[in-house]
Amino acid sequence: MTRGRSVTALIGLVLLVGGLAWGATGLYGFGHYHASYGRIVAHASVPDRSATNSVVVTAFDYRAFDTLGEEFILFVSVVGVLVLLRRLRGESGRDEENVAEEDRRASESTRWIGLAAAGPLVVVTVYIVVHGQLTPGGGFQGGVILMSAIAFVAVGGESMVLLRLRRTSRWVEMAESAGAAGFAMIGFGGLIAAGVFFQNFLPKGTSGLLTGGVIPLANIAVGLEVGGALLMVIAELFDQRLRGRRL
Amino acid sequence: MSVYPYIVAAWLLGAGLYGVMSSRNYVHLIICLTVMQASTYVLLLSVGYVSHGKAPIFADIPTNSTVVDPVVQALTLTDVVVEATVVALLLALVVQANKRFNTVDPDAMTRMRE
Amino acid sequence: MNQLAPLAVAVPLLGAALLVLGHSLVPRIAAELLALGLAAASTVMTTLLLIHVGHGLTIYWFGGWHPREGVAIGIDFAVSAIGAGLAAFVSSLMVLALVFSIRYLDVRHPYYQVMMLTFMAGMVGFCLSGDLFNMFVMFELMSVAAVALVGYKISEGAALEGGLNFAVINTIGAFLFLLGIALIYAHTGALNLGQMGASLRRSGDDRVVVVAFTLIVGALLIKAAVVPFHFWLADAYAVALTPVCLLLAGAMSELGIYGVGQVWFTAFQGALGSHLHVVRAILVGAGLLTALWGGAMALTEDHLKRLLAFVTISFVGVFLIGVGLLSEDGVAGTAVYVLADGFAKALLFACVGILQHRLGKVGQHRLHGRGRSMVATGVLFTAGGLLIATVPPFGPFLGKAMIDDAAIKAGYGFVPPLVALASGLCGAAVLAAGARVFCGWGDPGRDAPDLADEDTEPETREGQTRTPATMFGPALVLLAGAVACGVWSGLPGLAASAAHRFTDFPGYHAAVFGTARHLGSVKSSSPQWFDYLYGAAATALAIVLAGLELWGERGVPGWKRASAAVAAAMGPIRSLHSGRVGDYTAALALGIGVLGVLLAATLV
Amino acid sequence: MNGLLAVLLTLVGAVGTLTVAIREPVRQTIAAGFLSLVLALLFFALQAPDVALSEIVVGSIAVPGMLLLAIAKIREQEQSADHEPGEADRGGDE
Repeated sequence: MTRGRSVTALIGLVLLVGGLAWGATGLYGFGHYHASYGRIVAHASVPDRSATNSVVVTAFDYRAFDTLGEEFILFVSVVGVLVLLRRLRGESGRDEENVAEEDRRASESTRWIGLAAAGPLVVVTVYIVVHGQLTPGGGFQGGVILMSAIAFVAVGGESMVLLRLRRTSRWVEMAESAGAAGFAMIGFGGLIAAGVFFQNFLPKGTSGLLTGGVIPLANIAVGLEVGGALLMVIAELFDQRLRGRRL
Repeated sequence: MSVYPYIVAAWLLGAGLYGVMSSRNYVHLIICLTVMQASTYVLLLSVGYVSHGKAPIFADIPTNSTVVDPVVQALTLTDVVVEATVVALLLALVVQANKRFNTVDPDAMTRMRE
Repeated sequence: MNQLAPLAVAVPLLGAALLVLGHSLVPRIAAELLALGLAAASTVMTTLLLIHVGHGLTIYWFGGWHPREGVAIGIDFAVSAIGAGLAAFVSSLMVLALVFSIRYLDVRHPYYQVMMLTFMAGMVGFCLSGDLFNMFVMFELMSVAAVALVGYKISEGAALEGGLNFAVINTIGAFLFLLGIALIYAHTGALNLGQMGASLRRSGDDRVVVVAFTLIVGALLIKAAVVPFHFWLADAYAVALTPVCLLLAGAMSELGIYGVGQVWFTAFQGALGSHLHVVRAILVGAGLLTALWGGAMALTEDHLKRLLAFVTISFVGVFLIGVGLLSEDGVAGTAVYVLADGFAKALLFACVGILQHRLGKVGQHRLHGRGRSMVATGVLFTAGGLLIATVPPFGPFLGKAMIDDAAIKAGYGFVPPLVALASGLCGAAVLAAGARVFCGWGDPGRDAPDLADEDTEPETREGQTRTPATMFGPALVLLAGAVACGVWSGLPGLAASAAHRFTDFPGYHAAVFGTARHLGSVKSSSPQWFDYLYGAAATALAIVLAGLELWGERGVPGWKRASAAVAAAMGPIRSLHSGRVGDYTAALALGIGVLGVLLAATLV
Repeated sequence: MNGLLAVLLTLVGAVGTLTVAIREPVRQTIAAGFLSLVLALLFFALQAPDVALSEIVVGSIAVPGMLLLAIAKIREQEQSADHEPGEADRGGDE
């Protein structure tokens, strides 16, 4: 750091950290939250939606529009990554030798271990996604676990699987954008069926998996979107590794 | 002691910010940003905490129990997604910048000016 | 009619997702037309909303979650005339930008269109939202899209550097915003701006409110690029594709200022209203500093896009003065000024885009005299320069006159001459650049060859002999817009009534929580004689300074020494724009810290 | 506030500081993953299991994965830059 930056940084840090601490300590003590918003939402989620997980109800129903924005933040960042990592003229491609070399790295046995780990993870994913409105978890967490399931296979199979993935990334991309579009469609569904954007248009049910109105649908859409998005990013970054390797 | 979480949040902000200012490696800088983001998680969740409150999930507890605020948790969920997107975008930019400049040092990438 | 509020955001988003879904089926031309159609649809919807809203406020509760027991449990769009007007302006700029980019080589369909649509949806959502956290989400949505759009030209190092600086600084801004939201949510128990305002009105000020206000306003000022948070803007706007610049400079910077006004008049006014004069002094001071800093930097800049970026910064300063007066008149003036000036800046960027298309360069000394054959573009560029120098009686003049009057009313008689000086500096920078490029006046290439050009790659198949209609047309429309803002006599009245609504918290709260309340009528001011004087003076200053820039060394004795002294004085300021993100972050931390200390001093 | 929360908060602060202090990218990535883990424990203690689950999967799996891939790419680039100095991969779009 240059001297000027150090001095500025020091004063700035002291003021900012001190200021935040000073302001926050003016709040009620830790553990004394008392505002009505949280209480109303927490105790309304069961009567309103027969859904026991009020965090998921808040995210996907009371404040669904925030989540729509959030899904599209993810969506556009993946598009951004695709664009920023696009191949330029003169950039070496995914050569067959590279593929072969990467392939040799992965031994047969680790590949099978990866595949073996992936199976249970997929089951866990499905469980987490469909129980989102009832117990901790939901589309978001499930989506990331789905991504990591495939990453497990990738660790086992090293590049082979990811390369195949790159080749089939069209499908991943479609799943991802279908998830994003699906979540938006839930909003439109409310508009068409009930007259208000994001209004619930399915019965809230009584107990079990089919409760929470549109929330299970939202969970599935978000799971697709999140899993697909992270997979695209990982695959793109992996593809970068293979590119430009031309010693 | 009742303000300790707020102090930790302020500390994390400062630590991450110091890292960003002093960083000589963009990968390091990005990780420092995630540390700063941890400060927002800690602050959000601690302002919504209720002493002896339960998680706001009524699967196993009666519907009239005292629970912590679900709203801040929903906000934090959104925040976590933002973390992933910011890291992804910045890494993409850094990987490309490394191709152009052959460096990931933010202070060495000053080709716009002489 | 109320349904248009969510649709203006959701339709472009859904369209963007479907464009990626149907990726391989959609040829470029279809992607372009679809994006254009969606942007046009948003324009129509927001315009209809604007007409429908009139003097009132349209409230839309997502999911039908109306407030319970006076507590907002869902998210609302609270559409005011100012918000809807800004949204309509943003989406119409997007239509023009998309038309402008039809001839661009470099665009990757449909990803480019998808990013543009998402960018627009974020901006429109930000303008319409009545919920603080939702404003944050929309703010992030537009930032993420904008980062990718700024770093788009990955073959240029400068674009990547600009994108990185933009991303890091704005991400830090987002964290500060979120910390502020956490504090104010804890304090008021509300995310809805109306409910928050009511709660703050009851509780009054304390340190939580002051710190939360500092963090939230600081984050918005980072987005708006107010000195000392402005460093990223010059790096980013200089390298973005020209159609993206149209939107960045014409609309995104203004949104930060709009956000400041929105959170002040709805939420924080209630608690900090008793310290109004302090807040006003801080905001107007920061605005003046920004206006002059941007103007001075613009004059020293060779790279045309960087020059325009500094003009943008300078005008953000003027917007901040207008909103920072925290009065109805100030807001009305800013509304007119944002509209007119947004058109003028976008026009200038469009002209630079045309130059780049025809000649493949953006450094003014490199381009010296090479634009002689491009008469029409030269005329447009010069007109843009005169407009931003606030030549009476066109749009920017009218807006500035209204801000000046508001400043005088607030007792800030020193503001109008300083704003005129800033406008003069910006105008001079643009006019001198125009004279060099389009007329070949002044000394050719006396400066060292600029590095900027070596790094700037063509965005289109350059060396064209004629300007395509898809580029010239939008430029013409932008000029017409800027001119019309001044000529249309109904505008000040509309702006005044919109500002009346924007600043009226009891009315806002009543509308959000469902109790109707009628508003009295307002009368608007028209420019006074001295406003014409200031306008004329700024224009004259711009022309004289531009002349001195071009011929001062030969024609005016002593000018050489004077300009050398000014250049020496500007040296340290120029070197602050180092391009190093660490420096920018340090300046950011210091700026927020000082803002906080100044505000906290009001409590003692 | 109970002792568990105090310990976890202290741990979060310490690991956060450590993450900033480590300057070597791979080790730092591991520290960041560990920070996420500690954060997730804290969130469980703060009665936020949903957030904790997200933080584990994002902070300890997705983000470190991206970071490690990017670091590998950057290292490779540095190695190849030793062999052929100058700017690699210049050019317009395909």
